[in-house]
Amino acid sequence: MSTAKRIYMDHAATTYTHREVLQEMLPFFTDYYGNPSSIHQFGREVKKNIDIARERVAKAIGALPEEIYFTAGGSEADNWAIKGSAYANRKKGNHIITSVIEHHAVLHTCEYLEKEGFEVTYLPVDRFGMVSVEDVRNAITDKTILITLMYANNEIGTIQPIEEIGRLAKEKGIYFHTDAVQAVGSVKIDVKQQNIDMLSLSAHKFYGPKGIGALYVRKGVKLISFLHGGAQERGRRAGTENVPGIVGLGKAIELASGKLDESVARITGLRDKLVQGVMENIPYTRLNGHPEKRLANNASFCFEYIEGESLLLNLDLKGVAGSSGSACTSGSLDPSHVLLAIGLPHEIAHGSLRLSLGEINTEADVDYVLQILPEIVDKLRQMSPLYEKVKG
Amino acid sequence: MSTAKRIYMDHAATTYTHREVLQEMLPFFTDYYGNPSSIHQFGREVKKNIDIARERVAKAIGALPEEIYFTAGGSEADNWAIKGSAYANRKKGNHIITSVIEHHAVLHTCEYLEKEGFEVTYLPVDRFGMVSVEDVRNAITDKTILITLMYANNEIGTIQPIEEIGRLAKEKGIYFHTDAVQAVGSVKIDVKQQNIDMLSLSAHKFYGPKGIGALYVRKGVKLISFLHGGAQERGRRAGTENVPGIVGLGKAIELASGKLDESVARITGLRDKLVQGVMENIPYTRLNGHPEKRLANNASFCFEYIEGESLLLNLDLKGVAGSSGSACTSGSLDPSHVLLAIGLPHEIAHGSLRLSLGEINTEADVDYVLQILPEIVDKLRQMSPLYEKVKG
Amino acid sequence: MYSEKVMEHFSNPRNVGELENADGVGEVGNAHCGDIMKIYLKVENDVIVDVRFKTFGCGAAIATSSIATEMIKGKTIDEALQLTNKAVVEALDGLPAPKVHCSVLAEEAVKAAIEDYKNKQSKK
Amino acid sequence: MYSEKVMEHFSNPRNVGELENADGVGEVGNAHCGDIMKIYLKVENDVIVDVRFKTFGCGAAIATSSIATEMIKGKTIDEALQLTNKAVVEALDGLPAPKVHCSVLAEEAVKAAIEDYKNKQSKK
Ligand SMILES: Cc1ncc(COP(=O)(O)O)c(C=O)c1O
Ligand SMILES: Cc1ncc(COP(=O)(O)O)c(C=O)c1O
Repeated sequence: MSTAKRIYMDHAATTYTHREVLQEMLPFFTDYYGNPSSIHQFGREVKKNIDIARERVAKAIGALPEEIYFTAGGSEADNWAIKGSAYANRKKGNHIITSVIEHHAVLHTCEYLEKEGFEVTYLPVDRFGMVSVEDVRNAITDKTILITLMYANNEIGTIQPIEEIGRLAKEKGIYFHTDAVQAVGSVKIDVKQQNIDMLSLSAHKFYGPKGIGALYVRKGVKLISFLHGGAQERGRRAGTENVPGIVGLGKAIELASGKLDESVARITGLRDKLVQGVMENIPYTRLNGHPEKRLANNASFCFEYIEGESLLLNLDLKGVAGSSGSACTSGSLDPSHVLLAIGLPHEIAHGSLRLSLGEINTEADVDYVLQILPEIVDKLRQMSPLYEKVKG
Repeated sequence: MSTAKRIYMDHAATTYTHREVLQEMLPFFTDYYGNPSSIHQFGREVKKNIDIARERVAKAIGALPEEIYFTAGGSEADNWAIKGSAYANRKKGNHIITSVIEHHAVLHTCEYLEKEGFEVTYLPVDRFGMVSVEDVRNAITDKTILITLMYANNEIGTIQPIEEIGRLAKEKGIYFHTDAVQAVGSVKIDVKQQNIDMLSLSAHKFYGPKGIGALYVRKGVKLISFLHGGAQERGRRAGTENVPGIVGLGKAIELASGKLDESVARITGLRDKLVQGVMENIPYTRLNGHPEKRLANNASFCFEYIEGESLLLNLDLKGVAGSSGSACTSGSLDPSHVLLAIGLPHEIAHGSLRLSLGEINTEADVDYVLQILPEIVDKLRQMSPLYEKVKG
Repeated sequence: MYSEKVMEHFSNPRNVGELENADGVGEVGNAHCGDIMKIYLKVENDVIVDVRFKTFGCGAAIATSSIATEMIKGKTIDEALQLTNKAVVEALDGLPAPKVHCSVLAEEAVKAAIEDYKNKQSKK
Repeated sequence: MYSEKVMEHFSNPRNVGELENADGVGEVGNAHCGDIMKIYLKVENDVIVDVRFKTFGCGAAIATSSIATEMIKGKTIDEALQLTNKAVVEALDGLPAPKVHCSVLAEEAVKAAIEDYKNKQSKK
């Protein structure tokens, strides 16, 4: 039981910062440190680099640079998009449409708005985690001001029919926000073609630094500020710019889009091998999420009769880092709302494992996981009073 | 007119990140990159370091670690403290007391709350920028739920009578928030002794990185969340932690408090020399802010008959970086609200210059500024149609 | 997160398994909540001479089961009934707050097994 | 922020100063707003043979004053009246949006000085 081996398969939780990205950030800590709002040379030389980063982000998603606003991450972008557009359009209506499988940054924000007098429809999903465009259409009322649906789910990887929803929203004249925190860097996005009005992203999901993200806001979208204060970000998001973070985000998104096809192909190959190996070698196992319309890096399973945290800890003892939507990892009593939403009973949802692959993972890593995982699952099942009954 | 010389005297706008601080941050980009919420080894080893940073921040201001919440900077801390406590205590009352010289992160937040049905009293200041404790007392009504007053002003450096206001707030049972973004690292703070309920700080003002700050919230203070989402920061501030930023903030605040007395003494010496030299050698000049109760690093002047931006640009051409509350640097038409609030007429407020000193500044820097500044001011005055009349 | 003691019991749980013809069996918790503990006792002359457990649950659930079985093995029924969740937590050098309920479950599982033993005895 | 051309005129402003016995003087703007431009003209045979300015204001205000005086020097009064703020901005290779008003001020200052000249002429 050596812990010398360290295999990271939790890239959907966060990634390391790519060395090339860090390299580009470093001078902005110690050498180019002026405040970009300052008019002196120290400020001007920094401002230029923020503009470059903004262009890189814009280019990666098909937006204009002036439509990109930097935030402290995906959560702030989600909070801003939803609260900002809800309050800005209160006179038009008070109804918001979202889904039951959104990230908490969206769900808890919507729940907060409910307390403030907004009405929210939480659309269900099918057993693959897919929202139906017809459901969206039927949920629209003349009070609807915002549709917010995630691009791809963080737990089960399912990718939503964004373009169809965008078209529908445009046809109905309703704003469409998408939480693309898991999608950017893994999926080709074009906000104009897909009729996306607002889009959230976060650098630490694609080898950029933690604590920096962006909100794309289509020109013309009515949105009030969320962070009030100084005139940064053209008066729409206050706070001295996180310059190294912004530079890092710019570099990371450029790198990620540059090698998107290539890296998706490679990771999909690894992921398919992993999924196939698990499904073939471990009985009573389900693959969560859509079989095809899913993020390349996402492998999400439920192993019946065992609980996710003890599975994770055993994997960790063997040097493998994954994650689980098990209640025990979150400190709550209910397992992940996403797993319940796709129709899994509680006892099965408790036994989930997400392995999310990344740049550093190799075939050997997958082989190693395929070697140790069946043993661990079996060990835990042997210990499980639920499993007795099955064998018996 | 060589630009080879570069003298930075804009430390109140932002500082570089200290090399020691950056050194401590670096491993968290590339080696220790796990998500601190993850239960595997990659996550656990990171979480530990967040705890250490939290303790360092707590120690520096006399708080408990569990009273420190990390934010994306001073602006978010201000927004959170003010909106969060206003909404949490709506049932008790809707009245907030602040001052006219607050930072925009406080002022614009208060103005936003006014639109949402809150009432705000903006207390005046005297010609030194000082709030009167009696004015605070008189402004209190039975609807007052929050007093928010800055610790030290960013433009003119005046330090407010925080302890007296804290005592008053405690006596009246009203929450007291202070924006200490300019004070932390320059002034000894003890939130318990000073009866501060909430305090905002931002790392990039004391040689930490940009884009990270903290809000101290005394145990028991009722405050709703501002950033909704994941359960980070004990469920009160969502978003994957900016780990390198947090580690950097912790190191920076520890360094700053460790050498506070020594560095205040040195900087005060330099500042006094600068102020004296300017006042003696340049006629028609005023020192803004309180003569004694001011930040050690702050030297703020108004030069009559000239405009601040052209002064800044001329200094910049000679390699000196400062800042100005002139309207032209902000892109608005009115000069700084702070300079107007201390009673300066518009035409004089336009001619302001703030030089804020830091670690790297030397006597030679001050000598250089004292050599070039009189010439620049004179050159601009010779060009000024207002100055004609004085000479004539 | 977990103490070394917890991890030690989690990695090498003692007394895992079932006992055929157990004198007492107790099962508490439910799959819905993600924790089930089942304890098997072999009792001779009022002394617990053997004990086994099966647990479906998180790391803390497994570790508390393991240590609880150790703590009652060789004890009399009356002594075993004195086992508190607090003692279990202490024996593990502490548990994170959200996991304390696992120690409660362990105490309850022991008590349920003893109750079952007593019931069976009285029916004899 | 500013183009090289703006900075060049800002650092080395042309035609700074006053003209004694000027044929026309125009002053626009006010100290309250932070911009005052004052232009002095010397006119011979309807041609602007000399021009000076004094300006209280930001970098853009100084640069627009400087280039505007250059643009009208040697021109006839009628030609000088054609000067637009747009032409001033173009001659400076652009100005940041919040600074465009400075070019308007420069246009107005030139026009005010010419008006003053015309007034004085008509009174002769
Ligand atoms: C007094 C004061 N409050 C708040 C802020 C805002 O802090 P930040 O820019 O880190 O958001 C600043 C600095 O910009 C400040 O000087
Ligand atoms: C789908 C989704 N939305 C939002 C977030 C929040 O992003 P951040 O943690 O950068 O605030 C995450 C990741 O944590 C995510 O996966």
